[in-house]
Amino acid sequence: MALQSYRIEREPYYRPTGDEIALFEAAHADRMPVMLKGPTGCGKTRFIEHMAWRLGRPLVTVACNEDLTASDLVGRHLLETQGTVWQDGPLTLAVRHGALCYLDEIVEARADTTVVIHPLTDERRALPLDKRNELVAAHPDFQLVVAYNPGYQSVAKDLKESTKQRFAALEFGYPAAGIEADIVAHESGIEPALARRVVAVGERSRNLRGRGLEEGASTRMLIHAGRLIARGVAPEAACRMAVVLPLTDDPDLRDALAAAVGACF
Amino acid sequence: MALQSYRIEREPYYRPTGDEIALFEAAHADRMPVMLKGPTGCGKTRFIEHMAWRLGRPLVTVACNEDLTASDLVGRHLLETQGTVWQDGPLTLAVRHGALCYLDEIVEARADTTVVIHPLTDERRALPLDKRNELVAAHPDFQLVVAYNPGYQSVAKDLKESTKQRFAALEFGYPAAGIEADIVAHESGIEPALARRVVAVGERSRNLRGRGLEEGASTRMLIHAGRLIARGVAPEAACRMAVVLPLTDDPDLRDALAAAVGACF
Amino acid sequence: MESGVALADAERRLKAYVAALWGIDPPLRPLPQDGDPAAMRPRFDDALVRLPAVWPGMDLYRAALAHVGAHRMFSRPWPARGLKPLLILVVSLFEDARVEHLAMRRLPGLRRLWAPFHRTEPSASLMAADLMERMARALFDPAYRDGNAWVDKGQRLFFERPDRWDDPDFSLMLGGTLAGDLGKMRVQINARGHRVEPPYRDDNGGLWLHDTPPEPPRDVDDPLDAVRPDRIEAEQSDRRDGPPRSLPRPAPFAVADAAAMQPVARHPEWDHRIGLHRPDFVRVVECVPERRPMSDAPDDRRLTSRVHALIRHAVVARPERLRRQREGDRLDLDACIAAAVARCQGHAPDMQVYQRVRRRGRDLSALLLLDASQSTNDPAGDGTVLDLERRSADLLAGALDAAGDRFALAGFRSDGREAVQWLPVKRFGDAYDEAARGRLAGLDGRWSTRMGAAIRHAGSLLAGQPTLRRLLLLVTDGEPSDIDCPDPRHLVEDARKAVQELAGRGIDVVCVALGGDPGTHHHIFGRRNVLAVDRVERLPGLLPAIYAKLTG
Amino acid sequence: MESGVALADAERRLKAYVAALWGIDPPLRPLPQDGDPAAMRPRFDDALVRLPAVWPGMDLYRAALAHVGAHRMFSRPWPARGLKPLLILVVSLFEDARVEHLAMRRLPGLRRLWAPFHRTEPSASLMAADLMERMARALFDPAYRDGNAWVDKGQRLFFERPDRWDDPDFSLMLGGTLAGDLGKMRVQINARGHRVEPPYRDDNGGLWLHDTPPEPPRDVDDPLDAVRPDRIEAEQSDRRDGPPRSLPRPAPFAVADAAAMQPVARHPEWDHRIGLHRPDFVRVVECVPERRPMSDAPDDRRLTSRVHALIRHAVVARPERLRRQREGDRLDLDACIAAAVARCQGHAPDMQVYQRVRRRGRDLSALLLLDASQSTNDPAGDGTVLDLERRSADLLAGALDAAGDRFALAGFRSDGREAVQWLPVKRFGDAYDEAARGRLAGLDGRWSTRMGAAIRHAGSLLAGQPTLRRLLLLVTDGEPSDIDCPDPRHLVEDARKAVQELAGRGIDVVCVALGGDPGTHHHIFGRRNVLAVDRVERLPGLLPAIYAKLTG
Repeated sequence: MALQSYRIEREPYYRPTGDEIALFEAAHADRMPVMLKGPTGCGKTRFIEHMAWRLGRPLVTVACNEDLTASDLVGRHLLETQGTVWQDGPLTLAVRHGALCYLDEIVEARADTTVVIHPLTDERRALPLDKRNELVAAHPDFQLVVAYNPGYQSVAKDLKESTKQRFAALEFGYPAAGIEADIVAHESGIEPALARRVVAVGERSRNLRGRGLEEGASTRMLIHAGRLIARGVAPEAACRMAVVLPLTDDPDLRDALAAAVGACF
Repeated sequence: MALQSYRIEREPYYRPTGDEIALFEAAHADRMPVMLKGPTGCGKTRFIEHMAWRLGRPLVTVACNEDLTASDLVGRHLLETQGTVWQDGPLTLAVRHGALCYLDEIVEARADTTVVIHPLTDERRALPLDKRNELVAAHPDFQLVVAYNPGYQSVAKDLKESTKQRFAALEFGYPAAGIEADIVAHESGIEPALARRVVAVGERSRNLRGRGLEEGASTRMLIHAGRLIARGVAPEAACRMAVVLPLTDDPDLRDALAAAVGACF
Repeated sequence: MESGVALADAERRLKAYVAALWGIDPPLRPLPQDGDPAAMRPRFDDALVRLPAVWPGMDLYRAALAHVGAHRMFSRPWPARGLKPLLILVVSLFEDARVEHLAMRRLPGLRRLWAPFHRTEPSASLMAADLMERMARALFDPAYRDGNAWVDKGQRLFFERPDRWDDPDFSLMLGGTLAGDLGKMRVQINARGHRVEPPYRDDNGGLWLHDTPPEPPRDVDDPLDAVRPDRIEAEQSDRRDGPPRSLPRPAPFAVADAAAMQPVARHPEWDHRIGLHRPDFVRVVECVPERRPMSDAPDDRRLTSRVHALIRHAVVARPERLRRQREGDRLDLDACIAAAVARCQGHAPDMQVYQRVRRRGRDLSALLLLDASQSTNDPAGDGTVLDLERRSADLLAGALDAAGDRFALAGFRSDGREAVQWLPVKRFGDAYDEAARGRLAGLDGRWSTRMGAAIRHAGSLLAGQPTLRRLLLLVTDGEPSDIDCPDPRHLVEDARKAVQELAGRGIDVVCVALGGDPGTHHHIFGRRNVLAVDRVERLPGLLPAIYAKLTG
Repeated sequence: MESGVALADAERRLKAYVAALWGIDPPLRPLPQDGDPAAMRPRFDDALVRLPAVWPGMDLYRAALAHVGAHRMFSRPWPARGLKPLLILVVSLFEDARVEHLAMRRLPGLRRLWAPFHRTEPSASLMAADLMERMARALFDPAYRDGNAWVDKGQRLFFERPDRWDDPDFSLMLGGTLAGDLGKMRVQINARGHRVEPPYRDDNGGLWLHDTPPEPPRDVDDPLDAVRPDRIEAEQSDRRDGPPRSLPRPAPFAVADAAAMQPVARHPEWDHRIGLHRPDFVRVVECVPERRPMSDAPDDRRLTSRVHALIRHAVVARPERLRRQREGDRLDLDACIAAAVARCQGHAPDMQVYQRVRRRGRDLSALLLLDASQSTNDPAGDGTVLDLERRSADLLAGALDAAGDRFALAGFRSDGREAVQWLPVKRFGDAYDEAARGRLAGLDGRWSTRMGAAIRHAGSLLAGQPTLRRLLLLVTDGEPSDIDCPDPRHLVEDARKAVQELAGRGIDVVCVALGGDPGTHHHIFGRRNVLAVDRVERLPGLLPAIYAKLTG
């Protein structure tokens, strides 16, 4: 089958923080387009992987960026020796064969690229391939999921109103400290008590969000720190490597953050 | 027939809010170009689908965006083994074979793209294919319909006068509360009394238009909320997922809107 | 040691909340902190809402704003003059309950917001403050059982008639009754120190109008000081007993022919302070003018014929270009090219290569609406302003009739919101005959100018006209005003809104202003739509020209 | 103290540190240097934190901020009224220990930060100051053994009940007990001159509420302005001019460089009451702002680079596809086909078969006009509204300059109709260089807001620009007003008229409103052209985004 390689075989670890699984299932039952909002690395991608596994659907993921054109999503004619050949883009693939299509960081895509998803998000549930004069009716299993980071200074990068309103939304934040410590402990293999300290480092960095940092440490970064600690790196050094240095090049902020890390252990 | 896949087989549900059906039929009888104006998600697309079904015409929809070139609308030469082959674009297809051609979000298209429609909107009713040296006379059934949202802030995003003046216009707003409740009840399957509550949520959000929100909730969002409720999600949670979260990332507005949602149930 | 929420921190959320609930945008200001914070109650007037600078929680702020918003939606302030403080307190109690129940009909979740503040329990106390707090709960919660006869009576009377909750007079009536009972019970009441309970409710200041501004307010900034309860006591010297008078409605309709009058419509009115329509607020009464002989002023024949020519010309002045004609006065370039192309390709060319210009009648309905209020009796030229209006209208109507334009002619005036008179002279379908001219002659000038209602009514008539363009031409010598509107801005904003509503329905509204403040007219009609006629005497000559220009 | 660290140098790091630790953002200000620097102790209240301007090291600053933050997290100020100075000192000692232990529960590493400052050792001294310093150490470090009965008792009582550390009353209770004991010991104490030890700890001022502020510091009114360098100058000029600066109208043009002022234009003003322009009614005086050093506030580099990217992106966002190029990044399919076809037909193919995308600048001139009236001195964020306007303008101007957009930058204010000041910062032709930035820094806020005149003057400058689109972006915190206009509506209507005049000349006017009445702004600029920024502090980030959105 066309999407075999997009199937998720093993359960991705996901620790729910609320009723997001039930809400997503309700939305999926109607194939309602869903938007996952939340800061970088707080678990949106893991969540959708988990849901795809749970619902038994293949998952087609597209990481959006500013160079992404409508053709990159939809498909294009390729010039081959024997003439032009049409090749479905990832979105078309998901539409035709019934996958969850996950557009990660959709605000990074140019606003005019995202309008190609509009016909998929209303009753039409169809994708017009203008360049081919084809109207692809969506497979009954197809569902569109986008993710986006409302971030600080969100006016600069925001979805168009006409796009936003087509989605139901689930909000993700950093998990509560206890849950996040569970996740860090589970994923990195360090002791829960130590994991709580690592999570405290994460909180310190998130306090700087909008105060010089665009983002605080993601759960993913904390897991990285945990793994370094599990390999025998000293906690402060591990946090410096996995959290402080990746987050900022600003010497003042680095100094402040390093000092705050010191307060955590 | 060429446009078989563009035919609408089943009646799309549409609840008229005034005499727009009669007006459109009158315009269609003259094949007069029509412009649908109105805020996001108020039912413009559904209306045109309904009209296409009602008039028994195929419907070719193009979601406009800034990358849309004239060729994307009109067609292009493709290289095949036996030489070049002309392929009609969606607009040409509609012109030749007599469909309604619906250009959604036309303000997003570049000005030089929109001018290709000019010859179709006056007495000529013809589409010049410069690259083919062909002048395609419009099929007697062809009608051009465009849609646009006058609510945009950008001074730059507006139709050119010379384009605007070629159309008759129908204005769409959010339907009156009673009608909107009917629509929500019909589309989501919840009880009319509950649908009225959901519509009250919509009204609350529309009160915030221009007071922090760019747009209030669209009817589509309210239908989403209704469907989640029909799937067993609690009304407040459903409205949060389908209305509050997609509308805004501003924490104050979110708090206010969530409290106002609470007042509706 | 305040552990609560500061207004300054919560202001943005609260403003958005009250906007979402009620669509209103009042500025929120802190109350002056000059006393026990626990005793402070919200205050509002039509300009702003004052709240304690710090309060125990968000829910209290929210409850207060939801309550104030309900007043702004459903209450109209009453004149307080001559009313006893006790009466004012009890009426306010019922009014609070009435507006809250109306609000909960629309937004049932408000019950969960307000209910936790109604915590008082049945007791044997006969202190007025306790009784009133318990009454507040009894009127909020139909399931509450107090046991005190006075409280029970109020609760029963209130919940017996939910159908009357829409009517503010219901609060006046019940309040009057219950205040009388309370008076007989000889309970002691400290009106000056009375504190409204529960705390989310405002101090009732916004519900009552006091004619005399209070003695020099210590806080110049604070317009609300004017109506704080301590005013009540100041007026206690003004002893007048008896039931509250129902509001300042002078005897309606001193009109001659009551039989010819019938209510034909209710229209909403725009309240700019709350940004909402008050539904069905105004009643339009149709009152066909008595026929009178047309004035004896000799017709100026030259003017008449000029006007007829003008209108005839205007009516047919719109050229329309027809393309691809078999014959015509000019070649149609596009068609020629197409034909040439066709010939080159060996096809038989389409020989419809001409264009011509056709002049056709306009697709227009016009309603000429004359101000027939008292002020039109002012002298102007040889007679009154109304005489000139009449003469102009007659000239114009004659010409329009002759030219076949679709039009109607009517007058309007008002005597309070329940008596907006619509005076039809000629309806759209009718001819402009002697009967119509007689009705025009019978127009007389009385009363006031509730312009918004007249514009809306005209709009409802024009909306039914099957033409592409629809025009309301309103001739007035003044500005909106009516006897029951002390705030001059209210009717101005209402009229402006009405004009916008018509514009939204594709109806053009143009005002021919014979006087009044140009700024006001510009505000109402939009600058481009006001034609100020500086010499009223010129109206007969100008009006047809104006019409021709507008429609040509 | 030259070997120390200067607060000014460390401020940004310290602010980030305290924010990271506690999520709080207090402004950091230097203590007035009026005594022995070694005796200075940090002070805080709920508005800001004051630290010595120079201190021995970063760790001392960090320890101080970690300690103050712990207070802000876990202390609630107590009323000091009626309490003896000794009691206050001892309770504060326990409170310091209590909040530090709570902080160390959450952030155990703080122990390593604070411990090195607790260096006192057991001794036989019975001086109160020594006893208290040893008590501080005993309460910090459970392993410390003092030997003095009073110190040991305090330590024992404190560490016996770690379960009570969450309760501020625990400090009150222990402090009461131990202060009583100390009183009985008849030790001499100089409560007024008492210096808290160790030095990282604040002077306890933030823990206690005094009905009358203890020393009436002049900064209480205006905590943020108090210590800025230009304060001195402002005060001097105040003194020179007599009345305090809160008065609306100091003598006109007390500005430094009177020579730089010259009348440059007269403009009409609209009188809505008569519906006419008053010709040449207003005089515009150009007054080049004195150059000042740009504020010392360190740039937020990340924001700067974001803004540059945003503008660059917006400026060039309109891609233009160039086809049939000799080289390029993509094949032009149509050209390829044409070439293939040509080759098949035996012709020499045209090898211009590439396409590339060129991003081109927009055909736009923008004038950014800043309100520089008195009200912009209101505090906002860390400084004043004007500071934020300045910072936003600087950010935007830097980005526009880098991106090559055509723009000008100016301020305006008025002092009656003969003195509408136009304060040019950068003209259209000029570069945005250090001189321009200096003029921007030199903008100060005075007088009133005659908006219409400023709009007209801006219009006259924009009208001469040779671009297709012309945009006036006006940033204001209020509404039109001027000293010679008692009728508020007059200037509103004038401004509205001025906007319409510009619109008529094809100039877009957009208002970024930092305050004032939204209704008024909508009336003046039209609803769609007002962007209300509800939190002034967000302006620096928003203004460039607004610009990009308007013009992108």
